[in-house]
Amino acid sequence: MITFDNVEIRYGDFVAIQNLNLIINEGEFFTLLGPSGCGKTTTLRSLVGFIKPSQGTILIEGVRVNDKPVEEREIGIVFQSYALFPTMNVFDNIAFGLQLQKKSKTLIEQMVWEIAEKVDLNNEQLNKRVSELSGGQQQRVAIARALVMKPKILALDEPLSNLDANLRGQLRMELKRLQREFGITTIYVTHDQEEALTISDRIAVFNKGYLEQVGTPKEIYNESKTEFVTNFIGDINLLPGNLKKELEIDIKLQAYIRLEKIYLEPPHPSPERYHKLGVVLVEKEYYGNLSKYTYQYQGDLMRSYVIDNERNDCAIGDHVDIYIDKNAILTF
Amino acid sequence: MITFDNVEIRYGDFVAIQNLNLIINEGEFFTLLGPSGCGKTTTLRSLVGFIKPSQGTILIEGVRVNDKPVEEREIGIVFQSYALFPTMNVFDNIAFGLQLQKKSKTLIEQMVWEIAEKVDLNNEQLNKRVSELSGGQQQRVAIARALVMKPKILALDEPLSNLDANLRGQLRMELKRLQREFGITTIYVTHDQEEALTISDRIAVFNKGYLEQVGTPKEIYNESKTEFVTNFIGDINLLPGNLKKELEIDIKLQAYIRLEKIYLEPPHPSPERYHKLGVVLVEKEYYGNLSKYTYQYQGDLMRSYVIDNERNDCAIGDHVDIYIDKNAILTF
Amino acid sequence: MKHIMAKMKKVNAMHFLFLSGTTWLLFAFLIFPNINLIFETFFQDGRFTISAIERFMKSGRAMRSLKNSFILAGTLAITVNLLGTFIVLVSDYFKIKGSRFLKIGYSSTLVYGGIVLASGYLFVYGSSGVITNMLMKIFPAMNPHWFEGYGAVTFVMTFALTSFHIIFLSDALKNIDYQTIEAAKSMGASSWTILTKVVLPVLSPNYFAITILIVLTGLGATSAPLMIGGEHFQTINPMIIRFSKSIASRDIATVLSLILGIATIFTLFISKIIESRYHYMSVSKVKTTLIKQEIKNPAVNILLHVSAYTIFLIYVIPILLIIIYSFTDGYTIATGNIRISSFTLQNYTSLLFQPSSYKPYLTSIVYATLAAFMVGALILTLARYLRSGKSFYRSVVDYALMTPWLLPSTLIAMGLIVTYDTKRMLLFGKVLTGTPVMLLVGYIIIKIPFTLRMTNAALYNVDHSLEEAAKSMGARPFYIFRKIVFPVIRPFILAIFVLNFNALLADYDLSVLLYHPLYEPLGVVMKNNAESQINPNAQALVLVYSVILMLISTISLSLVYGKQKKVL
Amino acid sequence: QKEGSGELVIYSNSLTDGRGEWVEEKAKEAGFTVTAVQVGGGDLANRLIAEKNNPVADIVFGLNTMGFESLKNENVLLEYVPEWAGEVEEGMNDKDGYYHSLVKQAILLIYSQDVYSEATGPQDWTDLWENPAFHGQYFLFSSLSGGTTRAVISGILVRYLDENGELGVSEEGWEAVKQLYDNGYIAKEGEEFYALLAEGTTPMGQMWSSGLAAREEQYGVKSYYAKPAVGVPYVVEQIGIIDGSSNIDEAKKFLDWFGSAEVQGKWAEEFYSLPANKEALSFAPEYIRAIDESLTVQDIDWGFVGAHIEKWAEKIELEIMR
Ligand SMILES: Nc1ncnc2c1ncn2[C@@H]1O[C@H](COP(=O)(O)OP(=O)(O)OP(=O)(O)O)[C@@H](O)[C@H]1O
Ligand SMILES: Nc1ncnc2c1ncn2[C@@H]1O[C@H](COP(=O)(O)OP(=O)(O)OP(=O)(O)O)[C@@H](O)[C@H]1O
Ligand SMILES: [Fe+3]
Ligand SMILES: [Mg+2]
Ligand SMILES: [Mg+2]
Repeated sequence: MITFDNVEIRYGDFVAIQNLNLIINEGEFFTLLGPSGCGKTTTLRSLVGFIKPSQGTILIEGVRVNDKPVEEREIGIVFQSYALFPTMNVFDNIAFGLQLQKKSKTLIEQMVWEIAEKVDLNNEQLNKRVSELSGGQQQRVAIARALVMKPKILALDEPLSNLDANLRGQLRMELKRLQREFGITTIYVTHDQEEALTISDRIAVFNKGYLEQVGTPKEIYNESKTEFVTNFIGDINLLPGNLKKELEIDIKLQAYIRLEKIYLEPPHPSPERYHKLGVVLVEKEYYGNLSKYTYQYQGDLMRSYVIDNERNDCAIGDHVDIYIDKNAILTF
Repeated sequence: MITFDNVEIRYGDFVAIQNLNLIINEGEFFTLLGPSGCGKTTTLRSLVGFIKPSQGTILIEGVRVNDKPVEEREIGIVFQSYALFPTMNVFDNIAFGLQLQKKSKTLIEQMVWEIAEKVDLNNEQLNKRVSELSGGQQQRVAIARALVMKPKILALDEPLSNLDANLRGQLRMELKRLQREFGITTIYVTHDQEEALTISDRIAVFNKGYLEQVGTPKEIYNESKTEFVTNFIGDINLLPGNLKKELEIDIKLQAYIRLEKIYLEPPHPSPERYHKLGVVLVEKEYYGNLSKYTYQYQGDLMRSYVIDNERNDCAIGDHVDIYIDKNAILTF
Repeated sequence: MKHIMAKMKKVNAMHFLFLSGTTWLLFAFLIFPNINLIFETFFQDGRFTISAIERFMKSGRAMRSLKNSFILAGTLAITVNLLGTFIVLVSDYFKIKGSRFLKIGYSSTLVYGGIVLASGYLFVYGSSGVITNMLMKIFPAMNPHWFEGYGAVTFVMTFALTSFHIIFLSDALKNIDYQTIEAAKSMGASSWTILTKVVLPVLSPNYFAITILIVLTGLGATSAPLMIGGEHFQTINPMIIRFSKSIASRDIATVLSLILGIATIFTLFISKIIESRYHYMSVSKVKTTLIKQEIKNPAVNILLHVSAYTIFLIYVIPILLIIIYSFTDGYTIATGNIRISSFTLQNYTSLLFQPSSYKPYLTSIVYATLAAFMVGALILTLARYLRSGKSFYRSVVDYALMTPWLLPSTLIAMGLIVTYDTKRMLLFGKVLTGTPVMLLVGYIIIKIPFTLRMTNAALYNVDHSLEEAAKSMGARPFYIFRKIVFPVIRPFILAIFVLNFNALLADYDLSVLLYHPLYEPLGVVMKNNAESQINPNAQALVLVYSVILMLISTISLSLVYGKQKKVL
Repeated sequence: QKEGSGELVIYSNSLTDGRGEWVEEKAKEAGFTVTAVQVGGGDLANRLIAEKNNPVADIVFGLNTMGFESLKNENVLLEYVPEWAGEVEEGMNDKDGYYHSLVKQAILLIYSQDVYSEATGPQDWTDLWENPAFHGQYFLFSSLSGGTTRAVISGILVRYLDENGELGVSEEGWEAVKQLYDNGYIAKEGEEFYALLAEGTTPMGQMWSSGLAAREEQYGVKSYYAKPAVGVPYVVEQIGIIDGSSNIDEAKKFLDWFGSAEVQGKWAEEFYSLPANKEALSFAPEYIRAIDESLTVQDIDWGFVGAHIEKWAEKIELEIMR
């Protein structure tokens, strides 16, 4: 169990993290999420021991670690900027930690090959210098270097940011597998909301140094506690004033509805729950597996997701009806 | 217009790009897409002039540039590794190019502030050293530094990889705006298929140094020319043998269908186009705006996307019917 | 289209101009004057002769000295690197109490060297030195000349040569990506492992450059062996200097010098090969700055503190004694017996209040500044060109720039005088001999190889991708250099400038042959005063001059580094 | 730059301790415009030889006969016999008229009065190695670049001249020099002879006559000097005009003036030297004249020595010294 108790972290005068209270359970896959510059990396670095909190306590398994040196915390880390050893080749970078543990040469080789395969690095690449790798390959070396150690706690700072979807999916699975198999507590930093929702047991959303909300992916997504979280996680429509009036929502509140809670096809189960709205389709944005439609409603714009568009044969300029799930409206 | 004519690029003995023929039109937003290590950065760097092709010709506006020095090509570039100047603060990093052009001090300040606002950097951050920024902030400095120059050609190497969805969306819009407003030819490297599909005029998909396919997003997605592209762009189901028999597809061919071409709800327009299949729902993966369902069909697994799941009230273990769009099956 | 063509032409013309300019410089000042001299050695009266080689092979003394020079160079390559690494780690890597203060002491060798440094150590360990006197009281049977020979020379020179480390490693340390240290730590690496596996390998290019300079200085050792080597440990360079001044024996000096020069260039060649194998490129995105490392183990910590301060004392005591002795008379200096009555201000008053005494300082400061600046600028340009790619011409230039290492400065001076005492096309019909420019040219020439090696080492610290970034924004090479490269290497370049400046300030061997009668440089004045036939206090004057020189050097250093702090 | 300007540039190794200023000042009074340039002994000849195609200097003085011999051999000098040539002691001036003598200096073997009496001290250089009691007791320099050392060595080697011997010296002569170096104390750089003499570490060694008094006072030690039967070597500082000078007439006038008994007398008075000009001798300090008078001049053919000394020095440094 990892506990942040009233932690404040500063860079000189600049307060990067304020009043952080957070508990991460053993074996959990825990994600730190938030906009760029909100303090995710800072939080991670304080846990690993690279920065000392200016206030508060960090506990690992009940033991205060504020002053415990990095090398005794046994936390594997993948740096946002990789921090690969430039003077070593790829193999040696990955083997570095194992060599420290004085493992036998054959064992080290076997372990490195195994992990290299997992992150899709081949033998030729293992013998290259790290500067001869592509950006994504370097990132994979950084991941391999941390994973090969099978640490109790794994801290990953945007580890997949330079990889394509397939590889990312594959590595996410690998991370999940490791976490489950060895009970590794994983603290995962990502800028990718979708990734966070898919992979995490729980998510902490940060904003400008403050922790906004902690919860399971569904809680975060469907029961966003703050306006910031609502806006940050997934795309959302801010309900226009006219619509608020129509739906009898207090005009002083901000009301939101997620894009996927607006339907193009008429709903069957409980029609009274849905509010029908006549709109004009003004834009279709193509995302491959789905499209984002933008509609005009009395001068305001509303958007919704539509899976594939061949079946929805409406064209731009068409008058269409959309159905808004009233239960899904969030107000602040 | 940029032309790669039979270009080969080597690092020592290693051939990173083979036999590349590619034309990028003026004012186009052109994306290089492909798995990590396929040669995207290499292609970009050869265009900018950091590497010389070992064979073939690169032409910009019809002029061979193989031997033209970098500083005369007037290509703005965002490096995958940022390459920020560590001895300067953020402001000076962004202002560097403008100072080169001997712009007046007030003009430079104005331009820097303008672009800084666009990439969401505030005044305090402008005065920091680059090493005092978070990863995403550094990336934004790199973007600002290139954009502020409004070059004729803009080469961006995974410029948004460390940014959250909102910021990414915002910057994508900004990039599009610049491209349209000033007719900037943009060559964009990304690992993110979705991003590529949304933002690009055309996409080139690379694999292991080869160009697999060039085309508009829709062409790439819906008319993938090779098995590799099919698999690489978006998630896809490989049709199991039983189903191929059932659909009377040559058993020797590989047949694919995209996840969004399988429907849970019965289709209305042309039912004869859809093949109905009785399956068991075995897994629901949560992606926020949509979910990925996995079904079992005679021992094989099939997946489909479902927007929001409250309306599809089936539970794991339920027997359900799914509808496969026969027109959407791709065979190789 | 036309203007692009014009631009291309302009670039080509510039390139051509640069290349021909370089070729001309090399030929006119390095190759032509020196090759003449080397030829004369082997062609006397038009016939090829190896008499010089025979004469020197016959000499047991010369062979022994030569061997000693190589032994010394080899030893120093190890000892200096060890000590240098230690002091740099103590002052800039580990958390040591008072490290800033310690560093000042460790840097003392930046401001003095040669004879003065050796005398300083003799004041401590020599037959009438402070330590020796103390030891003699405890062990009366002890040999007062215990501080002599190979060990003593190695000891003194080891301490003297660590200035390279102070300059290069300290600043190179700051260029390490601190996150790699953090990464290693998080994997449980000990301080020692981090140091040896992560930190030092990154510094290897700097080590190569430093080691070459150590080997070179070791081969060329003069003062320390002369003063401390005793009968059994003399080295070859004093002999070279001595013979280069004798018309009849100049050929031997040339041969010996060539042997050293070739050995140096060979070392360079070897190290270039090794270097290319260890060559690496930075992969960090944005480097984070180094934070001083704490030493966890209390025993090691205490040990480190004790050794750090002991070594500090070894550094500073000689310099303190020099300052003290500079206030005493020649008798005290020669015998080491300090009494109250020994002290006098006369040394200073006689030097400082002489009517014409300030002019040589001015002359030398101007010459040294000009030369250090010009050689710095010239070599920076050439070094950047040399590193910009690979070609046969570049290798030729690289090695041609080493020619001043092939000959002692006396012979370089002679070569210059003899070559440029008539109007030559090579110099557009100008005569240099007898003009004030001559000394400047000489100063620049002898500082070329050193400056080139140091500058090369400095350039290793520049991340290539930064240059690319600047280029892509249309920056011209010079602009890139000014804005991107120079800020990174500035501390090194300034240090090189100061080292050159300090060395030239007191140069004698070259100056005495080249100086213009109206502009007498300091080195010549010093030597004249020191060789006074009637003033028995000449020894004291040497110390006074040295103290004044140290003062000037310290001022120039603090000017340079004082400014530095604000930037980085 | 000074084409016929009348300004004279004088190179000398003997301008320290205020001599340079003295020369410039006195010359000015006499109507000359002079720049006096001090260049150390060994380097002076080198500089002059290197510059001979385009000389900077008009006049050189201060080098001893050996030095001037090599200048003469390298064709650096212009033949000119000054008015006072006849006033100089016999055998000191160049027979061919290229250089003429200003100051002479006796090169002495001195020994400390604290250790030896005139009876127990060495009587000649040969005693140093022949008498085992003196072994390790005398001070020698490790290099033969100095004028005094060269005079001493010449003084020994000329006793063994042999046309068939190596470099004109017999086997026996080389053996003698070897004995000298084998049994002496070879100094390290920076060691002061007088300090060691005062301490008693090396109570014997070489000294030039006019340097004696100041050092004895400084170190508080008295010494005797040997008076060999063959005499002692005298080094003589010479003066000459540089061939190619652009002010030849002025240079000649300067030479006539500077070497005259009057100027040399004042010089001797001011700088404790022993003039070669017999008529100026009386101005020299008493103690120096006393030394001079107590000694006989060793008969040395400086022309021969000048032609060989470089090679001798080389051989000794390379082969004889350990
Ligand atoms: N300097 C180099 N020396 C040798 N091989 C290199 C060098 N740089 C890149 N490579 C290799 O060339 C191939 C293409 O590299 P490139 O950087 O173009 O990939 P990329 O498509 O940009 O990948 P990523 O998405 O991971 O950044 C890779 O396999 C890489 O290992
Ligand atoms: N060394 C430093 N000195 C001063 N301020 C810093 C330093 N490092 C980070 N900051 C600031 O602290 C804040 C939080 O930084 P942090 O690196 O934790 O952000 P992050 O959440 O990881 O962002 P990103 O997603 O962009 O990596 C940022 O505003 C950043 O500018
Ligand atoms: Fe044009
Ligand atoms: Mg971060
Ligand atoms: Mg790349």
